[in-house]
Formats: sequence, structure tokens, C-alpha cells
Amino acid sequence: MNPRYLPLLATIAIFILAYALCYSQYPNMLSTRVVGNLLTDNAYLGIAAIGMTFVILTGGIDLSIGSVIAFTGVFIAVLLANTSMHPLSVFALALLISTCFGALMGGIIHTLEMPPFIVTLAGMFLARGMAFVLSTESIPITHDFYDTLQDVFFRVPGKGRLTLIGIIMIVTVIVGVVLAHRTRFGSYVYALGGGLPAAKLMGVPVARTTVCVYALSGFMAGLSGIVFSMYTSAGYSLAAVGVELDAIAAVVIGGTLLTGGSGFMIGTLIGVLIMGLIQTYIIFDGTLSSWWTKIVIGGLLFTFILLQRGLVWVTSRARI
Amino acid sequence: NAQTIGFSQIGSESGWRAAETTLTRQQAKDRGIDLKFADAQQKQENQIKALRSFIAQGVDAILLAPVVATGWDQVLEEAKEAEIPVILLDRTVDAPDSLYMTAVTSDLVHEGRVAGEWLAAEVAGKDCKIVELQGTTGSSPAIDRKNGFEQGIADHSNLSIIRSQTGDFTRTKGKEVMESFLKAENGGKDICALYAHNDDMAVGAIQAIKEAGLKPGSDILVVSIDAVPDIFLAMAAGEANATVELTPNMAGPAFDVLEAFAKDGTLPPKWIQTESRLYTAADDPMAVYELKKSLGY
Amino acid sequence: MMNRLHPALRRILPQLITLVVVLGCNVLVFPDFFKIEMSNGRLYGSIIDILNRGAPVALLAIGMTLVIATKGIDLSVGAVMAICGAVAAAAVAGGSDVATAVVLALCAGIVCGLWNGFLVAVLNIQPIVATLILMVAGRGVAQLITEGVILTFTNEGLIFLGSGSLMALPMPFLIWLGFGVMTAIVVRKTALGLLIEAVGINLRASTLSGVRGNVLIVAVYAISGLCAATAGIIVAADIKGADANNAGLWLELDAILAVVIGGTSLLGGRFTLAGSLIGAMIIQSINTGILLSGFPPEFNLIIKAFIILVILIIQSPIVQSVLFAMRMPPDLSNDDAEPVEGGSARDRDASAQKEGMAP
Amino acid sequence: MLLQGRNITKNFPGALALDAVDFNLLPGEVHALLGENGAGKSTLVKCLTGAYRRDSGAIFLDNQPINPRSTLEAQDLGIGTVYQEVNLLPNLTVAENLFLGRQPRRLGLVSTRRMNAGAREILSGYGLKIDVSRELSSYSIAIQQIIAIARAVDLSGKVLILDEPTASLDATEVQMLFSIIRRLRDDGLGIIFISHFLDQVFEICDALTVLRNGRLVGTSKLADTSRLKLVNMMLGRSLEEEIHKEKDRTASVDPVQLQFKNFGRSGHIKAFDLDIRKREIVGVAGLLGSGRTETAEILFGAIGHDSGEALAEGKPLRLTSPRAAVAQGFAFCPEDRKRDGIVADLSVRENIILALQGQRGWLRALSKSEQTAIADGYIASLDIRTPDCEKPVGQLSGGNQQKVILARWLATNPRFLILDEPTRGIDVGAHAEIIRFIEALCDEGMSLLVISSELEELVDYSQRVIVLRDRAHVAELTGDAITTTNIIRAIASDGHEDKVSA
Ligand SMILES: Nc1ncnc2c1ncn2[C@@H]1O[C@H](COP(=O)(O)OP(=O)(O)OP(=O)(O)O)[C@@H](O)[C@H]1O
Ligand SMILES: Nc1ncnc2c1ncn2[C@@H]1O[C@H](COP(=O)(O)OP(=O)(O)OP(=O)(O)O)[C@@H](O)[C@H]1O
Ligand SMILES: [Mg+2]
Ligand SMILES: [Mg+2]
Repeated sequence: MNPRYLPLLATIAIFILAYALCYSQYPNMLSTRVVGNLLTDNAYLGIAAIGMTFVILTGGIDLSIGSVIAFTGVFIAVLLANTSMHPLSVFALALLISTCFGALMGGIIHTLEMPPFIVTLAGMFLARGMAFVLSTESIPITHDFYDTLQDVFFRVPGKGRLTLIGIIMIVTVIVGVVLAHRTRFGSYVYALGGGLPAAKLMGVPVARTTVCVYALSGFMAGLSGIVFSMYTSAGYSLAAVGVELDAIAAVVIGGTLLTGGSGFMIGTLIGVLIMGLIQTYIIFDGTLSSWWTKIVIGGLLFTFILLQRGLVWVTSRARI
Repeated sequence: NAQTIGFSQIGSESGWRAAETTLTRQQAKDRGIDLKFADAQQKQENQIKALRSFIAQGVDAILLAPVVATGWDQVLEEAKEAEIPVILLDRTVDAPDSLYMTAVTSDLVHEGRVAGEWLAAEVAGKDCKIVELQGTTGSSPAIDRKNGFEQGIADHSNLSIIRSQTGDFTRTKGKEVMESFLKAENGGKDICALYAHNDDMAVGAIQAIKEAGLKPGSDILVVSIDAVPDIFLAMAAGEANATVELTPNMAGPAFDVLEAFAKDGTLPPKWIQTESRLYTAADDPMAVYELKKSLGY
Repeated sequence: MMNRLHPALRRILPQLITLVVVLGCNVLVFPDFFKIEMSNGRLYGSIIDILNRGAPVALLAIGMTLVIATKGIDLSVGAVMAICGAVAAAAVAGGSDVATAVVLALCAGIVCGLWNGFLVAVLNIQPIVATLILMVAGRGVAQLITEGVILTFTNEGLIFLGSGSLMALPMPFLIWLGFGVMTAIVVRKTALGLLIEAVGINLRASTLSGVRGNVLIVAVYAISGLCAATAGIIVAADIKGADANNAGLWLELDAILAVVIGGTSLLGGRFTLAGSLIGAMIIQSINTGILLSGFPPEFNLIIKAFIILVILIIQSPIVQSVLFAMRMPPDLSNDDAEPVEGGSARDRDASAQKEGMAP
Repeated sequence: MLLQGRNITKNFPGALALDAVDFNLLPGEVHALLGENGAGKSTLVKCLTGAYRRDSGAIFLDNQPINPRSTLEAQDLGIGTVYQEVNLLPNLTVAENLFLGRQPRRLGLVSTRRMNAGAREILSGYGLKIDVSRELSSYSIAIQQIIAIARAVDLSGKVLILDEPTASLDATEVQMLFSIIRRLRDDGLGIIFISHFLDQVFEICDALTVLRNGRLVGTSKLADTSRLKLVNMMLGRSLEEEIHKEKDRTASVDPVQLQFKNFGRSGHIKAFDLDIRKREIVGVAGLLGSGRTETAEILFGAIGHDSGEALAEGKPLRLTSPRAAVAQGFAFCPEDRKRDGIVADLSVRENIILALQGQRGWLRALSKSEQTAIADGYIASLDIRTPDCEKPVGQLSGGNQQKVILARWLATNPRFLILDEPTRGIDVGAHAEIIRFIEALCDEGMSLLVISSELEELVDYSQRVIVLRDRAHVAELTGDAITTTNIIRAIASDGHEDKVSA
């Protein structure tokens, strides 16, 4: 077997193992309801994490996504509350803005050769600041179209629901997989992560790829913001604080290297589900105090990473 | 058979909230309720997840301290569908009131108004320039307490807010921002009163005022909200003047309601307002401090 | 003129210029900005406030600089601050004296740092995630110590560290200055600095050259933990209480920002402690300026974002090389060479050092 | 005229790398570009292909002015290039490296199956049967080099540029490469060939251009040039003697300095016995991937051994890490200098003292003046071309980087030096000097293990040659048995272990 798939397989194996453990303790956790919730509740994170995966694959990072999610939500809510625009055209506008925002950051990163960490940190401040300027209060969204969208779901046996936003996330993952592994753009993304000088010498269009990757991440953050606004029917400038760190954690748990150039989109999906599983487990348990919640989340995170490393290490040794 | 009740708490960002959590746990224990506690770490999305998990587990009732007013319709509907009563604690939501059983809250705007009215009465017609320490930008207590206070002083043209900046509800920021207020307003000589959206910021600001060589409580009047123990210490030392209580015991009334409902199906009113009591130096601060100290603040 | 500057000074010249510009802007929004007066035996003024309030970020930036130089990053410093503040507060609340409390807190910080270093160097976990674990769990530990409340204390000795003053200067300022100078001396007068840089640029090559790369990495995280502990003590002492929920919240981002504004590349290698300290002061000047300006708080973040962007643009390699080319003979602009390839830090081949040494 | 560069000038801060250089390449010609280390060959190539922006000058392709601003444009114009350091992407698969930017597509999506098939087909032309869906980094540098060549050849519609392509290849691969070059030449391509192996130049090239210190020294037909004249042109002086002094082949009588008994690691290298005497030079020969590098790494502790022991003068040695090995007086110049050798952003001075400082520990810092003295000493004695010792080593030319790494280890004054492909990319003048230098060190008591793909070189100075096949030591040649033919025979024979000696 090709060793590059090892981290991915390890992640999947650990996820299945963890789910089995949860199930043995709380049989309810295998109900379609919980599985459906897992998809719905983590849709916004999954979508953002897919965008983040592309950025991380190039060796970059995008800290702005949480703020962009909040901004998009507020933007949509403000427009829907104050104009008669149809939500779909508002969505298009929001996606346009977030994509351009990402592209702008990508452009700055490339032309001014500044570290992505800092450029996107400034972007994070800026997007959240813009959200504040639009409205500090949270604005409810009461458009009929939203109700229609929220009523789109498939009931699965056992009271579970596959909601629209869950479906959007799955579609995003599929698109992400195709884009990363089956297009030239995808190979350029991996190439950038392999080393900038070599990528340049091999004729990778560095400028275009960098800008596109951050634009893509901006687009995904915008989409995630739309999904988030459907999820909460509101726009709130303090929403989604720290989502970027959750997304990074999900991407890395999914087996992607932060130094770039190595990782899989499916891994990110699993990473997101693992994060969701940890939370669900803690809620099902329901006995932890606020502080123990944090400690246990940290501990489980550590366990997952350790198990994954261990599994990769053991199997790669077994091969020789 | 014991009831299982899920409690989705916002987080543990302040002493007040820790006290609310402690009291809720205590009450549940006393009544033999199995409390499922979920800390959302200040994130609405985590609260929604928690609610969904509670529903999936089939709890008997849900207590929700919503981090923000909007965005609950969908998940509350799911709860309703599953016939699980939901009671809101300490803040309300924008959803139709058919979706929840009742809300046990104080009135945030009212709290601000009480503080403002106290100050207006205290200065009694003298000119007074006020600096304001806001809570976290965008959070509902910050918005409502600001509005309430402005309403409270609206009829008094001698009162005016000259500076207003966020102190993020924390002592450190409260102190830092107060330092800059003092610098900016002629070393503090122009400031007559401080209004802080919570006691922690006030406690920080009091230190800043002292370090600048002024006397909090007399050179600069200090009024704040929450009534946490530490502000009573300051009050006893004459460094703070007034605070408006936000009681951390929201769960008590909520459990009462649930018990009544379980017994004979009585439905409570849609809003159970807790008292917003004003404490001043006249209320024997040390005694209150001793009383409150053990409540888990 | 430039030629006569000391090379170390020349390196941090852009940062110094930026600091002066930011301070200049502050004067624009608040004319009394530079006013300093003596009251109660201590200096009092906005500048002093900056030096004082900038202490936590400055301290964090010292440790963060070393960590970043080894190509790492430490997201846990905020949480470590909370832990150590809580430890110190709990110690004095439990009746120990200042010295014991401080030593305990510093030890807690070092233990946290060793844990991070262990994850990074021994278990080979990527720094951002390794320290993310402590970032999440650490605040929980701090809350566990304080049980979620603000643990207030009245120990004068401890309070002195946060709000006392010595020779008319605030203690926090003296502490970070002393810490910075000491670290700079240790790092530059021994071979530590060189070895850290070598490890940060090429861990494999350094290890093959007999440098104890992993030990160094553990050491820099421990130093970072120590710095965070000091910052945590100061913050707790400042408000006479340990606030586990909020102490150091999001300060890790400010610290990283300070390091980058200070001119150290996030890709590791060459570092400058003086630059990072100036960077911390730049950030605090921005914050103080915003507070003094009286703008409504909704605009705080936007103002900050724009100022950061402007600073970074001024300091970006391209703009620098243009500026320097205008002012200097070419042989001096040594470190910003080739626009197409070479020169810039981003071009460095990261892949080469991706994996450490296989044992 | 196929490819023409006129008046090309390139200035680096502190170094004029190219000074108005003219260069002409005819179709159907293999044109050698020669010069000492740091003469500007690589820089010229990078200017011609758009990897560097030239300061002035003009480039013509088929007499049309071109101005490639990136290597992508050069590729689109039909110029395929192998740059000096293997510049491929270690994290991509072999197939992706070969087809990056031009993957076969079906319905707009990359067809991995067709790409892999294509890659296998291309590589089979080079006698390479490897799993193309593996990451490039899982293959040795030599295989990577072949892949880089294959990619460039595939991209070159008109011009193929090879910057030291043979540096880590052995004789068979070189012959294979040459046959490909001949075929392309016959197809009318123009080929630029950069190498420090003059034998190879004389074997394959038609014309040559010599650079020295960034200036053009001359261009001529190869047929009109003698070897002596060529060296003269390159160095600006004549190399005193290129005659090989006859090596003293009598087996060393010096005491055994190091003993490795049953030393090895499963999965990496089969356990072997090895004795090394004082003042002895032991050569290691073998095919690509035969485990030469791994032998070196295991001796140095870079890979831990799981069997056997090491003894020095009868006492056991702890060789668990490079650091432990350095403490025992070991030194190791690695093969992949970019990845394992240089610390690119540090200065020449800091790179040279790195191992010494590592050995002394962080507390006993060398003062700046001591550092400068050491660095300047080696810059002079190894003739490292750099404006001063403060230049970042990443900006030196490849050969000079190699010398810096050698200097780093010599500075520790080792008793046992392991050199993996030490003369890779080093020019003739320096080559001779380095060998002389090494021999002088050996005379002072150091022993040496040299891995080299250049059998002549091994034969020249080794007193003993170990031959490896399939990660096992299969033969040991001593005395007069050390000849290229014997080595090749030992490599090729699949018989049981044999000891050949005189
Ligand atoms: N990025 C760079 N920055 C500064 N100087 C450089 C850079 N690249 C090359 N040089 C300098 O340019 C000169 C020519 O280097 P070049 O790499 O072209 O030499 P070369 O002829 O290829 O040598 P070698 O045979 O060792 O590969 C050298 O003096 C080198 O130090
Ligand atoms: N022809 C080959 N086919 C498959 N794998 C190979 C081949 N050659 C080398 N490798 C891989 O490359 C690795 C490198 O081996 P090693 O570096 O020890 O060889 P070497 O004798 O030093 O050869 P080189 O001259 O390439 O350095 C081996 O572990 C092997 O996995
Ligand atoms: Mg070269
Ligand atoms: Mg080798």
C-alpha cells in the first residue's frame, strides 16, 4: 500500500474506533438523529475547513475565516432587513465580497511577500470590524425563503434528518476532493506546499495559484457564513469566534501537514466529524464542569493526535 | 424516577456565571434532578449542538441560557416537536413565545435604567460628566445596559457621557481603559462618575483611579451592575457607590415551574422577572459580602 | 549616514521608524500624549502607560521570538499566563509568601513549556497543534485552580510586582526590560542564538552537525513558558486577582504579531529580540492610541487592521528594497536581494526540513 | 542560431555574477558550458530560462527576441531545463512531478491512470522501473535526478539545458543519459551541458563555452581544444599536474582505529564487519540504492543500528546519534547538501563553525574573532569563492557550498571522516586540491571512508574498496585488485561473498 495514505487511514480507523467506544457507552449515539445532527451542526465548520485545507496545503494559513463567516452573516441579515433583495442575490453578493476579500489577501501575500499568518490576522480584524460597523446587535432573518430552505431536509428512519446545510457540506467536500486531486489547479496547490523555489522552477504559476487559493478560502468562508446564517437565522457580529482554530485543528487531525504539500480533503471531513464527536460525547456525558470540559477537549485532541501518530509509526515500521 | 434536565450554559467567562452554574447544580442536587450540563464556551453554535444532543438523548426538560437573542427558532421547534419543555435563563430570545415554556430573566435595560436613575438622584442637579465602561462589543448586556442607562439619565441634562469604550467585561481591560480615560480627561479631574457594565470592570477601574491619586467613591462616583461579592468589599471601603443586582439564582424559579408543571400541568407566565435590586453603601456591604461569598462567585 | 549605524541598530531601523510614526499618530489624536508628570513618587503619562501595559505582550514576545526562530509557534502562552497567575494567587491565598508563590508560578510555566516542547520535539507533533492542545486545556486547568472565579488576594509583595514602581518607573516595565536584556545577553553572548537559528533554518542539517536540535527546541518552549508565567504573574498582580477566564485571552496573537512586526520571519531562522520588543511597544501604542482617541469601540478592530496592514506593507521586502535602493549604495541592501528568486524568506525550501531526523 | 544570449549581465548584491556574457547554441549541437565553481554557469542558465531576471542583455530563440519572465514561459517556448540542485517537488508523486502542469485530462479532470501509465513509459526509457505513484521523496537523490532529466527532456521541444545532471549518477546511468542526448541531438535539438567531469565533456560535446568570474573566456569547437588548454581557460592558470601519482598500494600497517562488528539495521542495511585503520582511505562502491548512503548514515549514528557494536582501540563506542558520533571524533559530509548539509540563511562563517560549536556546547561560545579566523582559514585553504565570510551560504554556487560543508567538518579536527559523494559538483581545480587536502589530513592520522560514484576517483586514492549490492556488503578489494574493472565486476557478479586481494 502506498505510504502516503497512511495518515488518512489512521484517522479513519481512529474515528471508527472512537465512535464505537461512544456507542458502547451511549447506544443513542448511533441513532440516525445524532448522525444527522453531526452533519448539520458541523456543516459550517466543514465547509470552512475545506477552504482552509487548500490554504494549508500551499503551506499558508487563513485566520480570517471565522470573522468572514460573521461578516457574511451580518451582511446578509442587514441586506435582507433593509432592502427587498431576494436572498439568492444577496448570497451571490456575499460570496462575491468574501471571494474578493480572500483574493485580496492572497494578492498581498504574494506581491508583498508577507507571511500569510499576519496578513490574514489583519484580515480577521478587518472582517470582524466591518461586521461591527454594519451592526453590533444580532439581527434576526425572517425571510420566507429562509423558512423554505430550512424545511428542505430528508427524513431518515429513526427521526434523523439530512438537512440542506448538511447536504451542502457533503457537496463541498466532494467538490474539494475533485478540485484537489483531479485538476491541475489541485496539483499546483500541492506543488506550492512542496517548496516555493522548486515550484517556481518547475513552472507553477505561483501568483495565480496563491491568489486563487485564498480566494477559494474566502469563498468557502462566505459559503460557510451563508450556511451559518441558515443555521441560526440571524446575523451576529460576534458569531463564529475562533472557528479558524477549530478548522485548523480539524484539518490537522485529518492528517494534513501544516507545513504544506501533504494531506487529503476526506481527512478534513473526518477531522471535522471527530471534533463534532468529541463535543457530542461531552454533552451526552453532561457531568463535566466548564473547566473539565476544556481539559477533556484538550485531552481528547491530544489522544487523537497521539493515536494517529502511533498508528502511522507502527504501520510504517511494519512495512519494512 | 428522577428527572433528567439538560442545561446549556453560555460558558464560564465571569464570576457571575460561575455562580449561576454552581447554584443551578446545587438546586438540581437538592431536588434530586439529574442535571446534564453543557458549557458552550461563549458560542451559539455549541449551544445549538448541545440542545440537539439533549433532544437526541430525550431529556425531560431543557434550561437554556442563550448567548444571543436570535437564531433559536429552528432548534426550539425541534424541541417542541419532541415535546421537551424549554426554559430560558437570564436572557430572552427573539423567537415566538410558543416555542418555550417561560423565561426567567432580569431586565437588562431596566438594570441600566436603575443605575442611571440612581446616579441622577445622587448628583442631584449638579453637572456631571460620566465615563462609561462597556461590555464586550456586540454582546446583549452591553447593548441593553448602555441603552437602559441612557434612558435613566435622559431627563437630566446635567448628566452627560463624555467617553465610552469597551472593557470587555474584564478587570484588566477595565483598569487599562480607565487609565486612558483619566489621561484623556485632564488627569481625571473632569470626570464626575464612572458607569461600568459589570462589577469586574468597576473593580479594575477603581484601582486605576486610586493609582492616579484620586479617590474612587468620592472624587469619582462608581456605579456598576451585577452585585458580585468583590464590589461589596469596595463599597465597604467607600470606593464604590452603588451596584444593581443580577441574581445568579435563575434556576430556582425554573425548577419550581417545572415541578408545578409536572404535578398538575400548570403553565407559568411567559416571563418571570427577577428583581433588579439596587445596593448602596447604606445596605451594610460587609454583611452582603459575607452572604454572597459562599455562592460560588 | 546609514553606513555609520551599528549593524544591530540598522536591522531594527524599520521597526524604530514605525514606532515613531505610530507615536506621532497618537500625538495627532491626543495632543498631550507625550506629557509626563511626577505624582506619588512615580512617573505618570501615556508613554509610561504604554511601557507598563505593554509588559505582558513584550514578555510573551521574548519567548515567542525564540520559539518562532526554531520554526515553531506557541499558541498556549495566553492559557499558560492564566495558569501561572492562578497558581501564584492560589499560593498566596493559601498563605505562602511572595517568593514561594512566584517560584511556584514560574515552575508551572516551565512545566507547561516542557510539555509543549515534548510534544513538538519528541512526539513530533506540529507546533501549532501541539500548543493548541494546551491553549484549550490550559484555560480549563487555570479555572480548575480558581474554580471559575476571580481569585483575589491582598499580598502586598505580589501586588507590588504588578502595580508597584521602582525608581519612579512601573515594575512591569522594569521586569520586561530586565528579562529582555537578560535573554538577549544569554542568547547572544553564548552560542545559543546561533544554534537556535541553525535549528530553525535546517533541523536535519543541524542535527547531523551534532547540534542537539531537540533539546534546544524543548528549551525554547520552556523559556516561552517561563516568559508566559512572568506575564501571568504581572497581570494577576496588576488587578490583585487571578482571572482564569480572561487573563491573557487572545494575547498569543498579539505576541506573534509583535514578533513579526519586529522583523523575525515566521519561517524560523534569524531573529531579533530587540525588534520583537519594539513590536510589542508598537502594538501597545496602537491600543493606547485607540483608547485615547475616543472613537466608538466598534471601530477598534478596523483601525487596528488598517494600521497593521500599513506597517506590514512598509516593512515588506519589496517596499523595503525599493526604499533602501533609493537611499543606500547597493552593497548594503544585502539582505533583500532578488525579486524573482533567492533573498526573501518565503522562498526558503520548507520541504527540506519537514521531517526531523529519523531516529 | 537556435538560442542566443547577448550581453547578459546579472548583478547580485556584492557579486557581479555575469558580466556581459554572450552565448550561442546551434541546433543539433551539444554545447558544454564550463567554468570553475562560482563562475556563473548556473546563473547564466537561470537568466536564459527566466528563473532570474537579468539586469541587461537580450535573448533570442530562432533569431526571434524572447523574454521569458518565468520558467513556465521558457517551458512553453520549448526549453526544458534541469537545474543544478534537483528541483522537483518531494511531496508529489513521481508521475505528478513528470507531468506537473500538463497532466493528461479526461472530461476536464486529470486522469491519474493515464498519467501514471505515461510516467512509467517515460521512465522505462531510462531503465527505471519504480512505482510512479509514490512520493518523489521516497527515492534516492540519484533517482530524483533521473526523473528531473526525464521531465526536462520531455519538455524540451527545442532546447535542453542540463546543469550538472551527472553529479550523482554512476557510469551506467551516465551512458544511458548520453545515448538519450545523442538521440535528441540527432533530432535537431540544441543541448547545453554543464559538468565538471571533463571526460564526459569530451565524450559527448561538440562545442564549448568557458566562463570565469562571470566573464566569457571563449567559445570554440571541442575538436579544436585540448584538455590542457581547456583547463587553462577555466582556471586562468595551468593545473600543475593532472598526472596521477601512483598510490602506495601496500596495505596499511597502521593500527586499527575503529572496528565495527556485525553492524547493521534490519530493513536498512545488512549487518557487516568493517575495520578502519589509522591513515587509511576506504572507498565504497555500488550501484544506485545499493545502500552506500545508508552505510554512512548508520556508521554516523544518523540511523540507529540494531545489531552489532563499534569499538575504538578495543573500547566500545556509543553511536546512538550524530551528536554521539561527533563526540567520538566522527564527521560526515552528507550527499544531499541542500537538505542535509547547508543551513542556507546562515553565513559562511556560521556554517563553518556550526559543528565545532555544536561539539563545544552552547555555553562555550567561540568568539566572533575566533570564528572569523577559522572561517577565513578554510576559505583560503579550500579556495571557497565568496566575497567575505558573512555571505549567506545559500547564495554561494553549488560547488562552493560543498566546500563549506567540508570545512565545517575539518574544523572539528575529526579522526574519522565519512564523505558521501564529496566531489559532487566541484570543479577540476578544486577537485584536485580537495583530494590533495584529504590525503594530507590522512597523513596526519585521520582515516576516511569515501563514497563515490566516480570509480576512477575511488581507485585513485583508496587503499581498500568495499563493494555493496542490495544493501549488503558483498566484496572487499585491496591492494592491486583495486581497479575499475574489478569494482564493476564485483558490483555485477551475483555470486556469493568474495574477498579479492593481491
Ligand atoms: N541568489 C544569489 N544571491 C547572491 N549571489 C548569488 C546568488 N546566486 C549565485 N550567486 C553568486 O553568483 C556567482 C555565480 O554563481 P553560479 O551558481 O552561477 O556559479 P556556477 O558557475 O554554477 O558554480 P558551480 O559550478 O559551483 O555550480 C557566485 O559567486 C555566487 O556566489
Ligand atoms: N533502483 C531503485 N529502485 C527502487 N528504490 C531505490 C532504487 N535506488 C534507490 N532506491 C531507494 O533509495 C534509497 C536510498 O538508498 P541509498 O541512499 O542507501 O543508496 P546509495 O547506494 O547511496 O545510492 P545513491 O547513489 O542513490 O545515493 C533506498 O533506500 C531505496 O529505497
Ligand atoms: Mg552551478
Ligand atoms: Mg547515496
